[in-house]
Amino acid sequence: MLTVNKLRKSFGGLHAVDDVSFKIARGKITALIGPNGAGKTTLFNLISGTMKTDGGSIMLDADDITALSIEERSRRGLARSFQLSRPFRNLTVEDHLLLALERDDDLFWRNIFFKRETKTEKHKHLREVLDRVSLDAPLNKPAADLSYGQSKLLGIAMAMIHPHQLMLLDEPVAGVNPVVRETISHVLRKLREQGETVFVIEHDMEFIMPLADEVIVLDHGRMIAHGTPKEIQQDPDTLHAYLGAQL
Amino acid sequence: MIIDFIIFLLVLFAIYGIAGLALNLTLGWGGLINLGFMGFLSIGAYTSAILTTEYHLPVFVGIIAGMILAALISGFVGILIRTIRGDALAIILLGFNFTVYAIGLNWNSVTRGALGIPGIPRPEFFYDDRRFLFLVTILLLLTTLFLYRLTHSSFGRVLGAIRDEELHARVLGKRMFRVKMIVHIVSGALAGLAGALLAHFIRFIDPASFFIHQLVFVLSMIFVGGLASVPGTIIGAFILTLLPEMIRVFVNLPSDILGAIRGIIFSLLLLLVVMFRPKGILGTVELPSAYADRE
Amino acid sequence: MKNNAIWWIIGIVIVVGLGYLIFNQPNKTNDKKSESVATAPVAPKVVESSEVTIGWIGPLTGDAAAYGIPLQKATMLAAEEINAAGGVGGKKLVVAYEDGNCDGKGGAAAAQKLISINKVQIIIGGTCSGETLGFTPIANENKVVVFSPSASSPDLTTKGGDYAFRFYPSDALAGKVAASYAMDTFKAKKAAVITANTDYAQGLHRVFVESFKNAGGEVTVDESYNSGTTDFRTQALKIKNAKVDVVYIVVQLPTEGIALVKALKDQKIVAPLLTAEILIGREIAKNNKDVLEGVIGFEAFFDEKAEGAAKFTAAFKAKYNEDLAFPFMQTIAYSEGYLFKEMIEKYGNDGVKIQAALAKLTDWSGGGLKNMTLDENGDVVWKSFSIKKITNGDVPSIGVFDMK
Amino acid sequence: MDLILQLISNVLIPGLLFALIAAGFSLTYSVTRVLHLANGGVVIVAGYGFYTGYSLWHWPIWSASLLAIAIAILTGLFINAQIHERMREHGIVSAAGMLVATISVLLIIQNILLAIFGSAPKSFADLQGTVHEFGPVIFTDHEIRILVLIPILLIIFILLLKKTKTGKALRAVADHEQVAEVVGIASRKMRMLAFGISSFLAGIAGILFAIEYNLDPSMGIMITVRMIFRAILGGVGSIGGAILGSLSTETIVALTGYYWNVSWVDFSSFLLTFVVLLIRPNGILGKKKRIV
Repeated sequence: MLTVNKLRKSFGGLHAVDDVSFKIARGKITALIGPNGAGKTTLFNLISGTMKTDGGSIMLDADDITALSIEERSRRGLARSFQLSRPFRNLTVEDHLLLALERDDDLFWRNIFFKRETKTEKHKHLREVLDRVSLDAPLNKPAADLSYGQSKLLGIAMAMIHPHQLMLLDEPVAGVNPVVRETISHVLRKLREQGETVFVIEHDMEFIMPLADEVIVLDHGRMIAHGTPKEIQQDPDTLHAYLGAQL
Repeated sequence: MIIDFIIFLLVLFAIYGIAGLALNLTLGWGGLINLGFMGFLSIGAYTSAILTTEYHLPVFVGIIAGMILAALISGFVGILIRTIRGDALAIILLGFNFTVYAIGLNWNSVTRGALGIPGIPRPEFFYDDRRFLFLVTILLLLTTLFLYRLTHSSFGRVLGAIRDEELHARVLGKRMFRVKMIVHIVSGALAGLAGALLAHFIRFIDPASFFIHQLVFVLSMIFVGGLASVPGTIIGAFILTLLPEMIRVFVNLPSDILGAIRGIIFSLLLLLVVMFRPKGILGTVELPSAYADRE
Repeated sequence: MKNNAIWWIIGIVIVVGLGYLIFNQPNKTNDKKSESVATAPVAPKVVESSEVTIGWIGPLTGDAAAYGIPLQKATMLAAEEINAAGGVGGKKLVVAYEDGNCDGKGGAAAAQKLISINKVQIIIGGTCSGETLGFTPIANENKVVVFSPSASSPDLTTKGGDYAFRFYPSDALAGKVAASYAMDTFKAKKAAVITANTDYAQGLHRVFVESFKNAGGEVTVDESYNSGTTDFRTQALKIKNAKVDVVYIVVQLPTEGIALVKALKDQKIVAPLLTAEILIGREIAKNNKDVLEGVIGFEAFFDEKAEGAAKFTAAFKAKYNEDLAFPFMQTIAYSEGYLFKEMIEKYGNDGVKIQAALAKLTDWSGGGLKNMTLDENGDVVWKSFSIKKITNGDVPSIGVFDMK
Repeated sequence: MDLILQLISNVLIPGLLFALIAAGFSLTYSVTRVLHLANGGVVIVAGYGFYTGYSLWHWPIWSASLLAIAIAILTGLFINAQIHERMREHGIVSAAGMLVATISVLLIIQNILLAIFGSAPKSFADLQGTVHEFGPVIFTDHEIRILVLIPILLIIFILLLKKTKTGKALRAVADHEQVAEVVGIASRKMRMLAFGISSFLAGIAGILFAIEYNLDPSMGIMITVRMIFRAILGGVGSIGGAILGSLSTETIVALTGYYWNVSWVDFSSFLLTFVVLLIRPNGILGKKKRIV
């Protein structure tokens, strides 16, 4: 599904991502773990295009997306949520979901002359997605009024509703209360059942280890381990990297 | 008769209403602080004035040519400022305003420089003020309808997303540059239309008619009326065009500091609105914070 | 969908209503075409009342207020004196002052208000050419006389229509005078011209360059600076290196003029400095004695010592305790009050009759002016210009230059 | 060779004056993120303060200058306290809103000065002094004052920022306000201090400007516009940038003025800023946060 080959990115002298290569299989949940500053979010930025690579290539199924812009990669089926969820301050929950769902909403002529979309069946679909992440906020509620946990759920709902082949989730449970944490783990299980391919950055070991099919460990920008959760838990390099990790 | 003066003011209100909607499209809906806005009005006005006085083309050809040229230049500027962000962008667009002012002032062979262009003809069929009012009211209604549909459609939603969080909008696959270009071109065209109509209504233009003071006038219209609000812009245009002229009717103490006092009242009103009611009367939008791209 | 329908209905109602209201009126096109069509009712003749109202338009805000306010004071003084001496045919003369803020739109708004609300038949003003050109079309259509005390652009009378007049010389004359004076008195072969980028200054600049070249001279430096420029050291250097025989300076704002002359003097430029009216204003010369020493200025000849003009200068000093900032322009603004007093007494407050009388005005004297004649365009045929040289703060006239 | 020397001398006088004004502007921008367009108004307020002291009340130069500087500082602090701080408290911090607010303040200042002092120009011919020749280059007494005074002021100002404790505190707030708060720096006090210093510089520049170029109320806008372009060119937020930006813009102005035509001076200086910004979006020396 996603093949990353000899990816490099450095800021001045610091090698944030140093010669990383791995493959992500379709229909599996792959976790990306590593101590702070290991380059996890940088790797995500390189894949989603928000940062330019210094070397190496990224392939989504057959096409090489290394040179594509953020928009192009997203339209090729890459959905992403943000670590610090950043809702659109002046838009409502419904707007957010419609933005994620629609592909040709930025066309000019179509919007001037064609009738605007019929509300009813769209609403049903949006409501259904919100229920899947059990976010009970009304559709016309301004996103700025959502709580931190709710905006995290909204971020995931947008990633789900966005037509995609691969979902990149950046620390979905960072700083959320236990109830929301439970909901998100429930959502991830359902995603796997539906054969979705999910690539998750997460610090919370208790949360991610039972869920993940495969785990990639990053340390100082280099990939030091890649395997099933059980292998990773005994892997000497990972333990060394975390230095008495709480495993 | 007082009605003639009222009609005169209503024509100005309609023209500045169109200009206000054009500026609100870029500032209120698009989040782009377009301080070079008067430059596009000036391009529309001068194109139409030169074509109708020098080359004696019919007025409507002049107005449409003014719109097209203003739209093209606005698109070109959109491409140029693609990589500049934040406050530097606002200042550079202010610089664009100066560029158009300097060219208007010094390209004597074409724009007659500081002497301006007198004797700009009015359209045959809409010659006197009342018929001209009818023409501009129709154009204002069309612009309002057009902008209402544009901003209340999914295009408007995408534009709002780009205004609030540019990066997040791109991650959702919205083609930001295309959308921004469309906004530049549409806003440029409408500004060109307003400029051309003003030229044909007043029948005389010079570079000074499109300078900083007029920019502050249009800015205060949309800040008082309301950012990103079609009815708000119309109300803002109504208040700002009629109010100062009404003061002129009822208050005419011939003291020599009257002018300065009027200037103070005008800027004070704008300052108070921006400080205490940043959304204006009907505004719905909070523009991105000045600290947004600092963290 | 409901509220959308409502908006549509409102829109259609406005359109139909306006259409009906407007289109059953004949199309009041400009004079030439509409003679045959019954013109729209021209503003009704002034109803007999105890007052006669005339309009005044000029810049009261912005940097052009430096001209507007002094001219306003001159007209105020004239109105006061006329009313003290029994008014106009027994009626009190009221002058409605409007701020045209020196631009086309401002002038048009001010004139529209004066014509439709104060129902004036005469407007003294615009101060700036741009401002005046903004409302000459409206004045012509409403048959209202426009009389500018200071607008100098040739377009005003050539393109301003039959109802535009002025006592102030068109740029065409003042530019020629400066050029021929430079040739005759200083035998100048090479000249430098530095002008403000405004309608007034560019008008003079264009005519000076034309006549200087036709007379065989060569303009080696031709610079026009944007208003708001403060530093002229580079231009002064350029002019010094060009080693010209004479420098013609035309400024719009006195502030820039003083800074320019200072920069030229700092560069020890010895060529004579010629200029137009602005820099030889009495207040300005007095306050900048040493900077402006020796600057020669040209002003349409009007005898300041003549009893009318001297009386005005004294009365102005008494009322506002300040000297005349622009003696010539202010004297015209003052004298126009008396001109219209006579006109209204003879022909009543009627634009059409007064326009006809003004078109044939010959050898009129009044206020501070003597034997003024208007040509067919509404311009004054200025035959002679007074040459004034600033010598230690005073502006004595050193001669009169008669146009051939 | 003379020509080059003369052109350099032409660059120095306006260049240094605007360097002082733009440096103050850059300081306020980097510390408070406010585009202080009203700084041009503070400059002419100082000029008129000096005029009142020196010409109207006939005080000696020094006391008139102190009066002018005091008025300038009070105006600057008043603007910040009553407008920018208040807007921050209300949580209204949109860049567009602040920009419109500063433009309105500038226009209000100009109109107040027009109402009080009238529109006639004020000049200080007797203070300009006699002309001195240094080889091909010519300077009046006053211009020598500018050449000597402003570089010293700028050096002191930069040393103050670099070496003193308050200087470091200012730079900390400029770098990251929240972090500075955590370390115990009262960012509000620092913002007021930034406006105070900037108004002090604007005050001195106002006096020197008024004597050199005379004074009328409508000069405020043109000073502000020139100030912004010079500050942005050098890199907004960096004092060194403001000085460099001002001198390089004046060089372009002198070259365009001499070899082309003075009417295109504003246009060419704007074009320079535009081109530099396209290549380096933060200006020549500008980093996101650097002060010096």
